[in-house]
Amino acid sequence: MSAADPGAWLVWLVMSPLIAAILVFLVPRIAFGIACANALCTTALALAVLDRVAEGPVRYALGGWGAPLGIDLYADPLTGVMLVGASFVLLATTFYAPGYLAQARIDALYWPLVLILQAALNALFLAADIFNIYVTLELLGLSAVGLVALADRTRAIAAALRYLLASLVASLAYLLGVAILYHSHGVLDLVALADSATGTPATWAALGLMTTGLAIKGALFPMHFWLPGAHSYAPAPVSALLSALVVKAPFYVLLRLWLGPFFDAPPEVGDLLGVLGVAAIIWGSVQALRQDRLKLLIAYSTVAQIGFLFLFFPLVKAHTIVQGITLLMLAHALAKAAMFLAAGNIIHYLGHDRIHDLHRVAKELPLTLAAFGIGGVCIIGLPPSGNFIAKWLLIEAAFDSGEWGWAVVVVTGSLLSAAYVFRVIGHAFTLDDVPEAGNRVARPMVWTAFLLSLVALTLGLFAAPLLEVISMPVAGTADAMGIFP
Amino acid sequence: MNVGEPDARSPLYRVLLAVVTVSIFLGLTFAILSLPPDAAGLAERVDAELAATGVRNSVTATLLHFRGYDTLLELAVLLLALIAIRAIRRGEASPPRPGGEILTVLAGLQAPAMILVAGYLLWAGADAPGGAFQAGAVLAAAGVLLVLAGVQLPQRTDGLQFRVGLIAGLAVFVGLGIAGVLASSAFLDYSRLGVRVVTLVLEGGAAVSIGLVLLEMFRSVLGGSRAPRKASRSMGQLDG
Amino acid sequence: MSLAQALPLLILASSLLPGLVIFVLPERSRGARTTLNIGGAVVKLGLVIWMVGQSVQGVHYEFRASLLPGLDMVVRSSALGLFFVGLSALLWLVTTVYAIGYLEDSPHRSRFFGFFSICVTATAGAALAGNLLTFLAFYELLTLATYPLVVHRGTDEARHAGRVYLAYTIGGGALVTIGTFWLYSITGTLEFEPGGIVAPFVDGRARVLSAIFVLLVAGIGVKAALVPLHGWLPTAMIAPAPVSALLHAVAVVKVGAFGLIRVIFSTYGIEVATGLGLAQGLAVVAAITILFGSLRALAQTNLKRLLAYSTVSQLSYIALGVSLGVPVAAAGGIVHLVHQGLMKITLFFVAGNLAETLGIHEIRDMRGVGRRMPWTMAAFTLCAFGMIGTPPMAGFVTKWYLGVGAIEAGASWVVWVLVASSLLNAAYFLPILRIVWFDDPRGDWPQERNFGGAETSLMLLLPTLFTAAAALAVGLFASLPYSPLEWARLIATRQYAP
Amino acid sequence: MTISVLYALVGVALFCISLYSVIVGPDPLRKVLAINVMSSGVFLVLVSLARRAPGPGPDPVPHAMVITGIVVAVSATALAIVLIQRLHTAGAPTAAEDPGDDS
Repeated sequence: MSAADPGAWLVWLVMSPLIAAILVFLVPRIAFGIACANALCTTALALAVLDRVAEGPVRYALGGWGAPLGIDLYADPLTGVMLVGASFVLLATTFYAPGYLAQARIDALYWPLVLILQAALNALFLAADIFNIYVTLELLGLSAVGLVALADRTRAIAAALRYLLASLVASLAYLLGVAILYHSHGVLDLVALADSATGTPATWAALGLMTTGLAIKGALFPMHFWLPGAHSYAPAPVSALLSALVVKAPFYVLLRLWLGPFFDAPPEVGDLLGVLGVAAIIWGSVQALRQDRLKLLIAYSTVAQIGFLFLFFPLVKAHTIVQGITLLMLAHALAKAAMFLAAGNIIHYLGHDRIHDLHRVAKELPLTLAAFGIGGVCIIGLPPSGNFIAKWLLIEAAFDSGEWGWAVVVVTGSLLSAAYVFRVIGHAFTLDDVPEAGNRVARPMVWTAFLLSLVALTLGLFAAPLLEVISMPVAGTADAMGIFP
Repeated sequence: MNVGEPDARSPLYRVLLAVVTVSIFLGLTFAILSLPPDAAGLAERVDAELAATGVRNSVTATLLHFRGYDTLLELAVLLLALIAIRAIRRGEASPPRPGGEILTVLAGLQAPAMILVAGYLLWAGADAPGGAFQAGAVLAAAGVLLVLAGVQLPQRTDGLQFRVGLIAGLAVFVGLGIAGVLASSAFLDYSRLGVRVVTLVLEGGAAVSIGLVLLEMFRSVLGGSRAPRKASRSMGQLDG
Repeated sequence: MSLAQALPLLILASSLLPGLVIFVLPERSRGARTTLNIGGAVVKLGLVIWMVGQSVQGVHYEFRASLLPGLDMVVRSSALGLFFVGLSALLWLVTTVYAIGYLEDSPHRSRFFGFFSICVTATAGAALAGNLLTFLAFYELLTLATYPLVVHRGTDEARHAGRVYLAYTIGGGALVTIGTFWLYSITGTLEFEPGGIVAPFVDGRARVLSAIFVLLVAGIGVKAALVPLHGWLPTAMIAPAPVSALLHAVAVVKVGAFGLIRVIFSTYGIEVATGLGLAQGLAVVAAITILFGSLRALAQTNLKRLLAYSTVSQLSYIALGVSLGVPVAAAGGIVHLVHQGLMKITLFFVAGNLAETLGIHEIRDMRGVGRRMPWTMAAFTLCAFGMIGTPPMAGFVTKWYLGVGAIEAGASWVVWVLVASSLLNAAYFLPILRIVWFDDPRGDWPQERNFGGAETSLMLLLPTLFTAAAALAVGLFASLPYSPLEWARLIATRQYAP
Repeated sequence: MTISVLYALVGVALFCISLYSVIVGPDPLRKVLAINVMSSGVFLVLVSLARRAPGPGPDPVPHAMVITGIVVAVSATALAIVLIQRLHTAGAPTAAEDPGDDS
């Protein structure tokens, strides 16, 4: 296949990190070089795909069999945006990691693990077959657990185990749903399912099982219990990857299912998910306010932000909702990654992340604090951040569907996030500038965090063209996202 | 360490949970009973395309050809799990357990036979039930037997050859996939590579990897794996 | 990009870029920092003057960037916007000079001036904003950029003040945001138009539109310190004097007052606002605020707190003027943007001089200070009389126009409010003037610093005298062409043009 | 109700029972075992219902899925057990260990 064939790009998006992982596993010495090459290559590919899918979705039949017998790779604007976001965050962490790993004495097996994680992410975003999605989910979950456990400390190990068990139960619920769907419709391909899915008991059972499973993996309140530990005790670059990308993946699958086979799901289910989302926003924010460790605060903020994503389900039929949610996923990924990387710098410098002892940070690590602050401003959703546009679209959707209670929720949630973000920044502005210096923070670590936060902040200015791409034929119908080729 | 959030001991909680699970059961039962009595699924399509795969066993055909991509990813899962385990263990090694004289001898006699069986399963897999996974499992079993019997296996589990063995299955899949691309037009499309050969190579690579990885996992759990500490340190320096 | 598009951006950049550069400057490189500060301010003032000159000849400057389908970020030149941006550009230059003198050798100067410049950028942006969304964006940016200035001292007290400030302003921002969303969902546009944009949608939606109006005014009213949303202003007094000047005269409260004008004139349109009885409501709130602020000021013993409450009171003249619904009063309100700015900034400069030179914070310590610092206190006296509203000071002009307008509008009660507040102003300013000029100086000041011959550092004195003179001038020459008053009258009458 | 459906129901029963014990089970090892039983239940549902296909053999696709699923399950179990072992060797988190440090 020629490089011009967009289908080939899809394949390479999965294979490039996988091959890189194999090489790194065989010859550890070249790890960093390989990782950089892969990161740059996948970023280019992702951008190319995003550009291409603007003209319409791309399908690629692996092995030439074609769905429903074979497995297809599928990319539409939603996929494109996710791929681009993932590759950006991974690019940043790739340059960030070496300094951090060296200092925290973290095993170099980080590299193969993180490369497989990327392969799993891309494979999941490109998957169009519900069983294939199951395999990618497992690949993703196990690599994430391995990365968490790299922080070789008992708390981290415990968090990793808890994460693993939760994610296994979730996968099995999902798999049982797949089994029931397959045995009632005889196909695994999302499109074919969306065509043939009807309101049979089997479909609704599958809906329940798969949604629950994915909600556990996506840490929807009250199934978020595994997240704070896993995301806060992991090494900083891993925390960034988990909060920015990994936790979005199951939600992405939910999006696919609810825009496809489950599009006609009873609205009560959607409302229930929305209510849980609201609970997540409030609970997560309140917990974030009560933490005294920076990384735990950021982790709980992720719990809250996931709540915003789940406002998708009650508004699923609204006009601008898909654009809003997609943009929100991207914007949150960038901002949250920046915040975790900044937190990593602070820990690296101070040796701890107790919020009350953040003196000197404003003076000694201005760029890092700026990165955290800008990331926080994005999370709050102030203009011109991408989150602002995204929340604007959410509220618009709420007004369109006449249920503007959800709009109030969005604004309230933003206020709460402002509270915990500035709680941290306030502590960074303190008088006592103790002369004692902390560990020097390597330049790449500072700049990756800072630049990432700038990208997140200015995302809103580029939102218009992005939204042009995301907006698909008839919004509000099952092929709103162009699930149908 | 408790997956459930509230106190799992409180009887009320247990009762509630029991009610929930029972209702889940009832709901799923209803769903399953409502399934159509006979559903073809993809069986006919598989039979129709079977000839094109050069494999007579439809399960093997599905695994290696129709849904080969799944199999590829799942080999990645195996490898990944092993890498993660190594990263976690950082190689606390426990001494090889002393095995009884007779046990050692018998195991030494039995292992070759098992390896032979594995080979047969591999070959037969194309036409009859069997194939890479069964073969790999038997291989691993042979290894496990030897380990338990205290037979000294090569301990350098981080050597290059050994690692090549671990990744063989995945590498073969990816390699042949790309070869398929170059030869004809689609990733994982073997139609122009001589399907029979391809099938064997894939099965062989997969079997070796699966056997080795499973064995490695077992030894890790035993705490028997040596040297990863050294390995991880030698790796640890590279980006220091 | 043509000049017509570039100029508004240049005006923003002229303060933003220096600010960003200053952030990364090391503390000791004072020369570079000062050059950047002054340079940026001068360039901005120049650009603004030029833009004004061109606009008078009918040139229109606008930059537009699409943010969402059907929703743009717009910065453009409009009469009202230029009026405000001109004021802020001028006062920024003065305040910068003053701040350089004031913060001579305090820590974190780079950080301070960095955020200082961003504040002014946000103010200019809000002034030039072409639609409600853009205004909202800069409004929020202003909040964020001011926070580090409020907590600049880093003491617990300062951090507490910062928390209060954020609680009020972010909350207000949220209200404005909801209002904006809601309005957009009805009108489908947020552009600022002379006659307003909601007129076509009034029938049947009166109640909803009133609710939105309340949201917007309540949100913006936080920064405009309308009672009961004024709580943050006295607390924020903890900040250094230049910041107080910035908060009270140049940036924050001014953006609030300006926002109220925008909502009434450019979004709702005065007809609609009066038709729905909203303007009258605002007028009442403003009147209450005027009296309340003055009453609280009476009770203060700390100079800066007294000035803070006097700001609360004075600001509402603006809201009052624009909500009375007749051009004369509107002109009075709009021109008070300038008058209050000049007078109040002078008063805060004076407070700063006293603190820096003699360590005076409390009013009782000011006994006889007039002999120690005659020039400074002369400036203080001028502006105090201005606040009271004695001719020919600027404050008199405002109150005169407001009074005339009130009678035109048939709201004679307003006149009584004006009289009462003038009496109150006199009641809290005159005693100060008495002890300043006629009491014997106490022997020693808390911490006296000596500046050779001069009564204080010239960097502190000259800005004070300049603004005081300006406050006198705009009063004296109010009726000359191109005076702020004429300009304001032009703007006001335009609002009522058919 | 055919025999295959009966098997499927048994699978569902296994799923639910082990779900219960995953949640209440105090000991992580027991949770891991429960999860394995759970997966067996799911696999049982997959293969037994495949029998409903008309024609000579069962539908091969679910069988392929099950084989894949088994391999995944094995890997996950091994990982879980190693984590548990490590937890045991390390003992409970000590107060000295700062969640903030080096993470």
